[in-house]
Amino acid sequence: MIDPIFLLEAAVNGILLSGVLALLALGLNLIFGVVDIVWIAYVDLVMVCMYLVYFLVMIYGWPLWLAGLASVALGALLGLGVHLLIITPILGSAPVNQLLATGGLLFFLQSFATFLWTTDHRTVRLALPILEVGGMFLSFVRLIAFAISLLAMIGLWVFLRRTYIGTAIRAVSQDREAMALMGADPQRVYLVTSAVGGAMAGVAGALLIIQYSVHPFFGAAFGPLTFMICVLGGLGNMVGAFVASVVMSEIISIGGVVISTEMGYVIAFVVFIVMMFVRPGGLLVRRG
Amino acid sequence: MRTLRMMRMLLGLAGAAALIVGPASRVDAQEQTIKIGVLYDHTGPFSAAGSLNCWRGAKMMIDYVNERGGVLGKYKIVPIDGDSQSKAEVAINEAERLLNVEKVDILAGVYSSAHAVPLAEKVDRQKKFLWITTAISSKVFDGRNLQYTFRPQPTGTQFGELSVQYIADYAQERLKKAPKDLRLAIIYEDGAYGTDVALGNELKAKDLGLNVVLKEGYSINAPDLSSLVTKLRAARPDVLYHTGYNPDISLFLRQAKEQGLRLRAYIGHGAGHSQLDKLKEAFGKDVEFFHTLDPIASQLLDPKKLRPGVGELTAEMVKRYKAQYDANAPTAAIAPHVSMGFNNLWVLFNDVLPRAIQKHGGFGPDALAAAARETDIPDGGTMQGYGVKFYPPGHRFAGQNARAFPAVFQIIEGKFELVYPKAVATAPPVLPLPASSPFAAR
Amino acid sequence: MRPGRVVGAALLAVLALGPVLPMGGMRQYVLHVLIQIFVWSFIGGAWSLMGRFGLVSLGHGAFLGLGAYTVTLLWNAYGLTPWLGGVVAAALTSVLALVVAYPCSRFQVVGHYFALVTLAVGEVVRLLIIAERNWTGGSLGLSLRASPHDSVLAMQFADKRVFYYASLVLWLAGLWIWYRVDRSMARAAMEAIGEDETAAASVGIHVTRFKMGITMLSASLTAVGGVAYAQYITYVNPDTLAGIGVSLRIVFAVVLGGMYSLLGPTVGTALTIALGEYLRVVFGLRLIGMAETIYGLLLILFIIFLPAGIYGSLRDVVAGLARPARLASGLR
Amino acid sequence: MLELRGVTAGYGHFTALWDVTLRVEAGEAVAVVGPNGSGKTTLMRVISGLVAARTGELVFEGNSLAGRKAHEVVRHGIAHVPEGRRIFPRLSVGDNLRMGAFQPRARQAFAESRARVYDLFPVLRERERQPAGSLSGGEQQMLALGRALMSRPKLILLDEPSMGLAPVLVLRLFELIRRVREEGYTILVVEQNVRQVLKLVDRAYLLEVGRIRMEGRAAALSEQDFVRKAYVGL
Repeated sequence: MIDPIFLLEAAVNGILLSGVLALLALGLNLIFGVVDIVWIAYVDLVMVCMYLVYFLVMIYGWPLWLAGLASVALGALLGLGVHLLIITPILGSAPVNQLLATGGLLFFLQSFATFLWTTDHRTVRLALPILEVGGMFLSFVRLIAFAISLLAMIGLWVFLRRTYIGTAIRAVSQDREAMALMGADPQRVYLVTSAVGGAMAGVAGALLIIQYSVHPFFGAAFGPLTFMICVLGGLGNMVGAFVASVVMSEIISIGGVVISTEMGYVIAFVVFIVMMFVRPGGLLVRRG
Repeated sequence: MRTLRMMRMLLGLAGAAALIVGPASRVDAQEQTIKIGVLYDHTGPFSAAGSLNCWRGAKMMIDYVNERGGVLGKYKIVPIDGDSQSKAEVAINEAERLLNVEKVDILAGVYSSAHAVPLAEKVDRQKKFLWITTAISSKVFDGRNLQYTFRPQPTGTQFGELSVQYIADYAQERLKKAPKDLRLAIIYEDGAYGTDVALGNELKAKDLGLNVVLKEGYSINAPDLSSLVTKLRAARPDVLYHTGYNPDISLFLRQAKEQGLRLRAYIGHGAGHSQLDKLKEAFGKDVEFFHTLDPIASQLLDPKKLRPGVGELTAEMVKRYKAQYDANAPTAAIAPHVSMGFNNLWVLFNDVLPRAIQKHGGFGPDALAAAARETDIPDGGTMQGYGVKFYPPGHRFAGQNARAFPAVFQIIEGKFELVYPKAVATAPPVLPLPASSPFAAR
Repeated sequence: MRPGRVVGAALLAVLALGPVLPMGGMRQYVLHVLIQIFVWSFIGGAWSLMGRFGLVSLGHGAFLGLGAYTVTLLWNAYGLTPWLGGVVAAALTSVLALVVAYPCSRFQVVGHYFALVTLAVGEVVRLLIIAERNWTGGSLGLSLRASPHDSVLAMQFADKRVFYYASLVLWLAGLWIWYRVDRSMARAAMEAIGEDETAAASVGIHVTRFKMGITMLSASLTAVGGVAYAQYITYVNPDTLAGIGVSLRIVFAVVLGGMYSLLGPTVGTALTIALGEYLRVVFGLRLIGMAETIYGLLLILFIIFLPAGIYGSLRDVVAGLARPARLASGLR
Repeated sequence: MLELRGVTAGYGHFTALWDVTLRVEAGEAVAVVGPNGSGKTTLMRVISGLVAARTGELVFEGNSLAGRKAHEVVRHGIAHVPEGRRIFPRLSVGDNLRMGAFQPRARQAFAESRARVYDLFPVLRERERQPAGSLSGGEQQMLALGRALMSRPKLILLDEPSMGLAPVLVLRLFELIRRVREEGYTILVVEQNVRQVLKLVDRAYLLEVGRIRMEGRAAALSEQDFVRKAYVGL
């Protein structure tokens, strides 16, 4: 039997992991919810942003915060680019084609990154303190990531609920055609959405590069989990995505300690599948 | 006597088969070029994890031989490169292409044990010659009685056994505990490589009566290893045995540090743990006093302990590596993978091929296999210190080099120092982890 | 119709004679690539049985892996012949398909949601294979225990030509099944479901039953494809036979070729495999990563500009030239 | 005010409208009636720019609308209340109205427009903070109408406003539309409820299988077999 203190530690680790997952899920969920297309390559955009921060900080010696801002800008640009070049031509296609076009982008980004930067994994080394609380250790970096993802969640919530363009984004996600009849160009709303979603990828990139090594296949480890968190949270529902991140991370973390690392993920995925049947609208929405 | 008759019979059978397959190699012999398929991973995660360095070593050796007029002064080596892309199915496709389209006489290389296991079986069935420079899993040979596959490289199980022996030897003296009172934890990537090393750890620990408190595998693609760290903390090991590639060990070390994992010794086994530059880039001084096991990176060996002439080759390798790939690399930091590619091909070009041509009439698979079986290089006869003598057909590990051995290295003052076996050691080990290490037990 | 039949017969004849055609030294390699094309086309065809009715599965890796592992484990541990093992594998896979598809149908999990649920199923199977490493070999994978000599019972042959003909037959069988399903009574019904679920339900079609049937058929055929692949490669591995990578690969090939036509999956599979091999050989070690980059780029371009798939689009163009009137009536 | 000449339109290979010519004068209320599938909705979508006309001319107040996208057409002063109301169910009533005034000119006059809509439909003021999806069918139709008014249109296109409403509500709805009309808006309405709609409008067109079959003043038409034809579709 495992010592309860370590279960507690696992729970805390779960919370910290949820910060990482929420960062990845929030932007994707915005895009997924509004444009109704799963960007399979979303985490690979994050990967590109991570490379940017790496190069700016380690090679050109920029301060991290400035590199982070650059990463946000690059993310927004990438979001715009993906929407204009890939999503726009296939808006009317069958869902499977939409899924696969972004899947092709995934292949493209992974191999182009290999081509440009080789498969070396790169790390930004950052000496941040580690907090020790009652025999447990908390990584400062992860705490920051968690705090920023919490802020991002609140920020996006306010953006969608309290601003005019945010409301328009929600309206488009509910009925694209009706919003066109109001005089809104859906394409422009989509562009704003993709840019904001892309900027979130930039935020995620800046925070992940100080926790993980970046390499061209970075996206593979997180991709599937990120999609599932979006759906579990409810499309376009920022609070839901955050809650889903916490739920999935806790299952992964505690399951990993009690059984084994893989079984933690197995349980998380099974929970996802079952939740799809029980609460298809997301964790926070009752069937009905 | 009996083995001899059996060998002759096998050779006859194989010869007959070779006639059916086609007399390609005999034609090539007249042209005096030897085509060699060089199969490594140039893309995908394995390439940065050491495969590329192996290829560099192999490439430098081929250039070296050709510059000196080729094998026996007249057979030029024509390398044909293949890229396994870090995927087993691509490795198989590339092997098919190299063997059947490019018609290479020899297939050499193979970084990943996950590729070597299926490849060896398939290539051997086609009765083609395979020379494995890097992949270490003992499963490549175990009980399969391969006839055309040879590997001068030590096996993973040997890695695992040696590292446990090392700790057992120093337990009382340095760790102030009887070996049986030590708590060992074994974690490993669950591919061919990690599994094999971990098995060696476990077997040796059992053998010596050491106490393994945790043995757990993980997948190299796991996005988070914090639960593994928590489990380790709960198990309170003195010594951690870890076998992994690179992004995964970086992730593990980072999370281990963040979560306050405390140890008295940390022992990695090659691959990611041997990439000093990567480790230092990510962790700086934190990796000081970590161990790794590998066949000895040639430049770390004292040339005086080797056979005459071998030391000069090492100097050649270092010179070429700096000229072609990394002018600023400290000599000691050149990864052992470079040596594996360089040295193990040297054994092929310098020992096996000449004998095959002079004594067995060419460099078809059978001539090569016959020549390889006669290889008998004493200890100290290669750049990595070990000798070469392959287990004979019928042996459980037929084709594996019986004389290969790895060695234990420790990062001391930012450099790899050879600390075990004691006979070849260049420095005494630092055990337990001193208090300056963030991982040191308090 | 007649010229089509002649072309088909000629093509078949060429394929049947494949192993004896003069190819110089390329034979072994060409056969190797063709065997892969046949097996993966068969699997792609199995996928398209579901895909064309709007059931876009990203979890066929699960069926593939379950099939391949079942047979390999049964053979390695109990020496059970793959012929029987294959039946067990297909049965197990059908059960898994049922367990997933029934609630999906019952709770109306469709579209992206269906894709993501199946994706999760694929991951669950892959991770279970890895987690149960003590008997599945984990990420290391599993080698098929070699039989001492060629054996029909063990389905192991040293000569590629045997596998070539076996996979050719498998592929033809796949086409035949596809054709039968296409022609059967279920066709109209299923298409109605693809268009509009409530409308189909209201005209009295038992939606759930049809969905179950087609899903189980698709899954068990995929398992058979997995068995064939494992027997040929003699090695199974969770990353090549389960999980997202392989699932996406199947879907890509089929959508690229066109999932609404008999030969679409084959055209797509042949093209992706040939393209992958070609680019790798052409680029070799120059411009590392470029080959795959071009591959990804081509996939995107094909999907944007040929949404009905290569074969599908081509056929539309030909049909459009021949009978423009019929097309108009085909659409609402 | 609005004039269509020889408009043909459809989806893909299918043609839904054949050579339609139609005219709406300023201040008029005009109905288009016809059986299911006769192309009425397509006609509305062509005018509002959701479907592009293949041939023919569309002129609104002297400006050609040909090739304009839906969001551009709104700026010319045409508001389209689509079939099935199409309100934003998870937005509040107030936000729905705010979205109605999306285009800059309308946004400036937002407060004034909203006051007018609330005067017309007081129930919407009471429900301002509720999600629109929680409204009853009749209230949702009011919201759809109110939302259309927020864009300060000159011409309102109403597509099947009575669809899905109980008969008693239909009467009330037509009463509301009459009041909207009295505010000075020009209206083009598509309806299956021929008897009621003919009481509301000045003129009407009969559309059948994509072609205009009949046209005339409402008062004259209602006495012919027009009604029967529209129902049965002969």
